[in-house]
Amino acid sequence: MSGPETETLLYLDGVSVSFDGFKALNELSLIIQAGEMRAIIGPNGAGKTTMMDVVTGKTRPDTGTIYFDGNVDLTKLDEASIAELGIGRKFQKPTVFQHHTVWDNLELALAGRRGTFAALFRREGSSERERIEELLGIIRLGELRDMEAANLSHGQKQWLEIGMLLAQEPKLLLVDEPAAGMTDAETEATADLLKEIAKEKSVVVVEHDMTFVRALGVKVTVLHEGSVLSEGTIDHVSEDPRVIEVYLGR
Amino acid sequence: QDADLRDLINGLAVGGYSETEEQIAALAATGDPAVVPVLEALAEGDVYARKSDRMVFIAEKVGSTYTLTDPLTGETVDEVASGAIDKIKVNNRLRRAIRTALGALTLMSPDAGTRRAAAEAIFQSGDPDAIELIDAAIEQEQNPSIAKLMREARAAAVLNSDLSDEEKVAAIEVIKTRSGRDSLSLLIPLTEVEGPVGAAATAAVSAIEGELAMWDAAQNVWYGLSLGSVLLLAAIGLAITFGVMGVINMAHGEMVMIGAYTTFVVQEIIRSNAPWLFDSSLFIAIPLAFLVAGAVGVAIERGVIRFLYGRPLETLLATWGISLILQQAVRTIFGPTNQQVGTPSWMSGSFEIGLLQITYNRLAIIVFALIVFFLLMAFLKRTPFGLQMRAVTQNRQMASAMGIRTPWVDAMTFGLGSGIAGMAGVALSQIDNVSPNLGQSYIIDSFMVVVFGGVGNLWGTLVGAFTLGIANKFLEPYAGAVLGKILVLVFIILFIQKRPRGLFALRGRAIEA
Amino acid sequence: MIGSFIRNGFDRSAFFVILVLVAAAFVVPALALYTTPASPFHIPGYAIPLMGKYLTYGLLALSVGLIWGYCGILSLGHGAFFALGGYAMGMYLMRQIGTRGVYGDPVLPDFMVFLNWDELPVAWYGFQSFPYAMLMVVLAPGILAFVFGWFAFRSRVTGVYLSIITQAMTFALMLGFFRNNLGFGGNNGLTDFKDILGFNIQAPETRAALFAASALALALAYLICKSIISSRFGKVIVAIRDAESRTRFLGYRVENYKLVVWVLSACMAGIAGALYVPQVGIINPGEFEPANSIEVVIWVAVGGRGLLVGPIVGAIVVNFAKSWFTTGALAPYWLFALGGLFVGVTLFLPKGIMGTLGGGWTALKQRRASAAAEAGVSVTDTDGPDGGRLKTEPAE
Amino acid sequence: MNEQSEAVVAEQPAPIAAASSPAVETKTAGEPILQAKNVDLFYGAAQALWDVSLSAEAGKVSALMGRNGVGKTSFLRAVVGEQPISGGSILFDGKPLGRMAPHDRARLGIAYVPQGRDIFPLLTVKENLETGFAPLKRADRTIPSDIFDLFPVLDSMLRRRGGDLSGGQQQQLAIARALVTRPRLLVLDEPTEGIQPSIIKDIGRAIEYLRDKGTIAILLVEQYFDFVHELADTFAVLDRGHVVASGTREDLDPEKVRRHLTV
Amino acid sequence: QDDTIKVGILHSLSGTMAISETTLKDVMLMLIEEQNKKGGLLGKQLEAVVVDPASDWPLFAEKARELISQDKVAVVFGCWTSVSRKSVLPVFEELNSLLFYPVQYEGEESQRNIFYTGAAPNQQAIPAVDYLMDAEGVERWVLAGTDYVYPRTTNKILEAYLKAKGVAEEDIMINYTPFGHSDWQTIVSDIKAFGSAGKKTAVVSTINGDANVPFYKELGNQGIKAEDIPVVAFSVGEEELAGIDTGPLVGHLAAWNYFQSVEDPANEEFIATWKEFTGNPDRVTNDPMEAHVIGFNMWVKAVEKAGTTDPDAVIDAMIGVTVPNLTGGYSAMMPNHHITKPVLIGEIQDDGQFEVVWETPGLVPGDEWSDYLPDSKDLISDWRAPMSCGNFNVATGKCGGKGT
Ligand SMILES: Nc1ncnc2c1ncn2[C@@H]1O[C@H](COP(=O)(O)OP(=O)(O)OP(=O)(O)O)[C@@H](O)[C@H]1O
Ligand SMILES: Nc1ncnc2c1ncn2[C@@H]1O[C@H](COP(=O)(O)OP(=O)(O)OP(=O)(O)O)[C@@H](O)[C@H]1O
Ligand SMILES: NC(N)=O
Ligand SMILES: [Mg+2]
Ligand SMILES: [Mg+2]
Repeated sequence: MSGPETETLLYLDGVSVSFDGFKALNELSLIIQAGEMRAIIGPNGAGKTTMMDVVTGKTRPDTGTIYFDGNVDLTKLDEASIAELGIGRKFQKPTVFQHHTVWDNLELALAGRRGTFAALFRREGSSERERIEELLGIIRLGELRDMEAANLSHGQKQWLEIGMLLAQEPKLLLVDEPAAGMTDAETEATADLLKEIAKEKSVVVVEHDMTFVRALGVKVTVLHEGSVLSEGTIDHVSEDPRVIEVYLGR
Repeated sequence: QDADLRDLINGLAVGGYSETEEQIAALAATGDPAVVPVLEALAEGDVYARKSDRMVFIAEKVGSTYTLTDPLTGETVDEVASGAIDKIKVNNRLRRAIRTALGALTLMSPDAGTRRAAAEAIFQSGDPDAIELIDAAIEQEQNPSIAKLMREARAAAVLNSDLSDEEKVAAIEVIKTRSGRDSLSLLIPLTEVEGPVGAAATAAVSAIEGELAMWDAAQNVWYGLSLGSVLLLAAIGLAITFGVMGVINMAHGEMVMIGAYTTFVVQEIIRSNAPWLFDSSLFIAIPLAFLVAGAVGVAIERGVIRFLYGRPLETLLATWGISLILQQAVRTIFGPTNQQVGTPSWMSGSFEIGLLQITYNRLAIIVFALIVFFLLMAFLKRTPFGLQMRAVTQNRQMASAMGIRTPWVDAMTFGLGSGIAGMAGVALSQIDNVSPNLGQSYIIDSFMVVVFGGVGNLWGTLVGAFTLGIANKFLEPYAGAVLGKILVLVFIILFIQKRPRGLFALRGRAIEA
Repeated sequence: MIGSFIRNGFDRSAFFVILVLVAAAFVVPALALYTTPASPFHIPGYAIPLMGKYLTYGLLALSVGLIWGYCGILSLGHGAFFALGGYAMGMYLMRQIGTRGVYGDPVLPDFMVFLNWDELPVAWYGFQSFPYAMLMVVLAPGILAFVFGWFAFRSRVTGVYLSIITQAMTFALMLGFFRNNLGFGGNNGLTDFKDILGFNIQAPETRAALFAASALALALAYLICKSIISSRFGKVIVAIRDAESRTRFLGYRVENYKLVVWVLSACMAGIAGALYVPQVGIINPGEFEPANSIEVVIWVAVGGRGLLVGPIVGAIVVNFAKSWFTTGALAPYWLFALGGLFVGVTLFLPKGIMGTLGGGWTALKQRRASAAAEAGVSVTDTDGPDGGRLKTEPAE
Repeated sequence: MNEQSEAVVAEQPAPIAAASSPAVETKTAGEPILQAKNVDLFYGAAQALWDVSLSAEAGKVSALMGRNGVGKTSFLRAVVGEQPISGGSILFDGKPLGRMAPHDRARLGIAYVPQGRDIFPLLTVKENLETGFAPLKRADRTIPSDIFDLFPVLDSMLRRRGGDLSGGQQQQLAIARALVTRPRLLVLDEPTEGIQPSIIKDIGRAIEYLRDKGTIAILLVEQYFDFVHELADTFAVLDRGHVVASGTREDLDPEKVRRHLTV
Repeated sequence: QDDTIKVGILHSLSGTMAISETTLKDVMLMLIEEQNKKGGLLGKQLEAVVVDPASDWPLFAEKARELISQDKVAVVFGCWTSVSRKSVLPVFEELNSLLFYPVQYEGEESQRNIFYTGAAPNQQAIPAVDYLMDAEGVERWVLAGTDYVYPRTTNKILEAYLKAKGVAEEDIMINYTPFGHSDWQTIVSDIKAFGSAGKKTAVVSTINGDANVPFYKELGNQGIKAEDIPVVAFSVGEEELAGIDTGPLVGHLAAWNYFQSVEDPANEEFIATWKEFTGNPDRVTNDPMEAHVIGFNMWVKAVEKAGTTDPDAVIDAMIGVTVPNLTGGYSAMMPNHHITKPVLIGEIQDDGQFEVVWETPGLVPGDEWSDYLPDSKDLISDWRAPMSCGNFNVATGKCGGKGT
């Protein structure tokens, strides 16, 4: 099969995943253009996280094709290769390196060569330090730079993980519920941050916070039972009776 | 005539083994059933010569003296100190001679069991002199299975005689129907013979061997199941303390050992206080071993392990220390040597299904292992405690917040795993040494089984144990015991590459990283 | 590049440890050889190989501490690498015996002669050469580790599964080496060595030199380990330890990182074995016993696995205790003392001896305060990449 | 009330709040079930809570708000007994809890829905719910009838392993599980996190339903202001471990509170 | 200068070998106590120095070094397994001290500092095979052993011996099992199969230690009786039998140089002292214990003869020393540092004791270099001056094996 056209960054077609007979993804098709930001919403259990799992190599799809950046077949690659291609991810449950300091967490995530040899002999340069300082500023954890990540509060871990995602400088950011556990003000700040990033990169955001999604102001895809239920602007989908029925509620 | 017999009997005390053997043959040749008691006693090593007059008696030790019984009349004759008599020594050769002699003498016995044994003895010895006797016995025999045995015995005797080739070929046919190893041992030497006898023997041998090969495969399965059940028993407690609780329990083997020593103590008490209970000793030991090992387990959990939850690797260090202490404690209390644990009579010996030989102790252990397994399974799946136990081991803090008394559940769980190990010790005391090292010999196998089967999954432990048992027993005949074991280990290593979380891996997003 | 690599690791504590080891390498032999027994500084001759043995155990423990403490790989089979290094050295030493064996066979070691071997097995070729033997000291364990690790890490065998198959590996090797017909001397192993590089192996000077070599090897290994853990590489392996799968999502090839430390650690263990053998005078399959490997892990835990000096100190303390307890009237009860030591350390020095000394009292207090927090093993994170894995690491 | 409800239990599952509680006396609404006085809490040398006082009454929702890392979770952990306090006291039914273990607190009627849900991953949904039986009398060991009305998705997933559920499903399970213990004090840590809007509304309705029973005190930590605004009867705002604002709904000045929540 | 003479005891008190070796430590303590009651040695009291090498072979060497260098013991009694002896051998050579080794072993060794008071293969294995051939008419042989050096070597010797006696290759089955092997089902049934070829079959067992109990239990359960297929064992003594119900085993055999049941005044006295010393009327005695008794008495005698505990003097004085053994004869130390011993074949009784069914007419001197191994048949050992050589080649006339 030849790869899809070049404008497309991420291309999912007919992807299905099932667990013990339960279909988490059902013939899901989705296209993300280069430089696009996309919001994905959908009921709990719709398969949003599973979709990210499939893209990042954590879960192998039972059927379907996934192409990245033209014609790289992601279903054949492992997690590390996919990450190296430039796909970064923030997990729904913040996952950071508990025994590393905030600083080291960011350092590990910094873009750069990942080989063992390079890691053994490379020294941290001043440009790297500057970049980390900059990130610490963005995620407002400057004061906690030397704290072990294990001791951060839930929300602080969320921020740290966002920082790590930024540090990776990926082409495509998959962001799973970045605003969960944040105050309204922080949620706003997160939305601004993502919009800023989306100027250069492609971003896929999963969120349940409608205010946040609205603030992003981008095309919204609604997933339900493993496939796309509705797609369009936030206003369009908010009025879709099926979306109201299964997701927004009355 | 009695006087002649008496002389023959006294002759048993003259000379060495060869002379005694001749004398036994002479006694047998009398054909007089009156000599049976003395021959039986001789086989048991109960026949003595009085030093003063070289008269031979059956002697029984009563207290510190011996009571002498006249071998012919059965009357008590004398009571003497041990210094006044000489034992008439028997060795294996003499025992064989006695068996043959008794065979001929007891063929007509009214007791069916004795006749069966007599026929069996003649079959074993193949004594051609017995042919006439057997012919007579076959005439009279009512019991068809004994008659068959007698015909086989006769055939065996015929093969050793100088009768005609036709007779021998006919005898070979009879023996061929018997199958089994002892038939082979009769027939194989004949395959060398020229002529029709050799041909018939060769044919019979290959027929029997073909049949044996089939049974051998079945026998191997049985051995595998049996080894598997031992592995299962050894591992099942660990499946709780390690598999469910996550404690790397290096003292598991010592819990097994404690169970075995409990059995020993129970038997000692029974031996000195209530010998008639001996056959039930294991039934008394099983609950006691559960309680003793369980109590030790609870003490270990309360004293040490509970400070280590959330640090499972440290439990390795602590339980290793505990295991050293327990080993040495047992060594100090009971001494370093093996202790004798007896086998109840109902667990001794074996029976046959076709050519499949099944030993009672192994059968008992398989049954016991399965009972323990399914009881435990039911306990964990069907009782509130089982649920609480699983909750606590999955998330101790949340379980506590749900109102589960985690300290109690932890102690009971560890106690349960230890108690089960203790019960395993009762069973293992029946097939292995009861020594302070007992636990060490099972600990590695136990971990292999639990991990191979998949940590946290009891079914995995069950299937893992039997798989490894059977694999081992199928490899052993070809590779030998040592290489067989190595191959099983290599198999485990390779298998884990294929299934990095064991045979019955727990799946689901909670587990998969 | 190498220079900066080393400079990375060479901080004050490293300087101190290396200073102590290097000083020991020179001072101890000098005190043993050039003082009279009357002198208060005299070190008796028999103590030298004993201390040398402790140091080689220290090196072995360091190799385990590196992979366990920093990469979360709990090897219950490191004794296998140690033993292989030991056998490589032992084979060299056997070949040096030449015609001085009891049968006077110039080529075949004694045990081959009386079991009627006609010629030297292929595996023994080349071992008469010291450089070749030294190469094998590193290669034999290195290659085994590489093959084992290549498969295991690629298959993502982790946690206890990995631990148990390492145990299966050493157990299988033990059974194999027990077999006489494998050609390594069966259960008696290799003994009765005469000389090494032409020097009498029993001469005090040779002993002193072996001691010094052990101390220097340990110092060098320590420096290398220290540099590794101070580098980016070190941070990556710690990240792997704490959240293996998360590390993958950052683009690191976890299996390669693991393989590098694993093989390196195995080679270190092999070198330890090679230094051990001439000092104790025997190598036999007992070294492959799973219990031995477990003991090494115990040393590491006793010393403290979060630090590099921890394993070294642990190995020395436990083995010194073992030497000390096994003598005298209490000898029959020494297991109580040793067992008690292990239990005591876990309960009262949860970070091991060095961890506790190093962390000082603040650490201890902090522990107390957050004891409740640590009691929980969190297994519910389902959405993270390492979601729900039974965390084998303390939440501290 | 006790006798009557037990009689009901024998025949059919009792509704959440109707079951007998182990407490001697049922407090009437208005008297605080939980009272925290001047609580200080440390992580090692670092102080996370300073002199925090707060109370929760039956039939009322008490909300605790604040930015990330100000100590909200820490306070809840102190209430349920997971983290010891080093100053002040926490009273339940007027009696100090002291260093009482979490499981004993659960027996008093404190139920906890933690941040991050802490579902038992390998237990089925049904078994997860049944862990709530532990502090109950044998007769009360049923799953309250109204739980599946509140969270119908759970009913269809009873045999699924808890750990396999999606984040939002787990959140619902966590609340349901807490309700099985028939609590008198329900402690919720950010229950809307990761939940789809319609279910947030459901949870809001569930909390209202429970509040309206009048027997349960609800202590709610939440950052989602509108949600709190609709539900809370009283509120407190934490900043860096200090209570910086508190009062009843009437006192709640959205602007003032928002200021404390802003970065 | 020292007011006591120190005697080192180097037996494992923990680990896998404790089961066998602890008893030997106890017997040494008893002998030393008895000697002290008799007034000690050279006017000094003896003092036991006990160490625990913990079944750890390198630790044996370390402890030996410690005993000799630090504790300055005059002599060491110790070791059980061959590997432990091999481990300490260079230490005794280097530090020039004495070791008495009390266990039957594979031979192929003679070292100036070591005195071998256990049996060499010709003092145990060969007579046992002779007995089975002559008295039982055995024609088919199973050589079953634990896979280590002692069984391997012994079986090599036996194989050569049997073949020399005309036994065909296919009438010999050799089987090895790992240490501590506990599942004997397959092997016992293989033995049964092997024994069903119509020729009288016997098992020669060099199965070691712990593996014996399950082996015999399996034999009993599968109904292999001694009359059909007798087993003669070289490592099963009274101590091992104490752990089994011997009922089903009656008639199986063991070959040793001593049995507790031998009626002899010296033995009876020894048994009585032992039971009193241990305070346990059920404690049994066994062959390695007797070896220590002999070794200890020989050493005492040699020290008295030399008038000093100086190793060189004692080593020289040892040769030719004769002391009574416990079975009614006198054992002498030969120039090859092995001793003369009677060989007894005993049958297991149901009380866990052995009854002697055969014994060699006289004492057999231990042959360190087997006549049945091609490379050792030309070797002899003689530690007397001027030869003073452990591996003298009578063919080349040189010391040092076969030479070049
Ligand atoms: N490993 C697994 N085993 C079994 N079921 C699974 C597994 N992973 C996901 N599921 C199921 O697949 C469905 C989709 O889950 P997913 O986590 O993708 O949902 P989601 O859309 O991210 O939901 P939420 O918004 O609540 O996070 C859920 O019903 C979940 O129970
Ligand atoms: N175990 C711990 N050890 C040390 N410090 C901790 C620990 N847990 C939390 N902290 C610190 O205490 C402070 C309060 O944490 P807490 O979890 O209570 O915050 P929170 O208000 O719940 O925040 P969020 O809204 O992000 O969940 C934080 O700054 C955090 O870094
Ligand atoms: N020497 C022995 N029996 O190992
Ligand atoms: Mg999700
Ligand atoms: Mg919080």
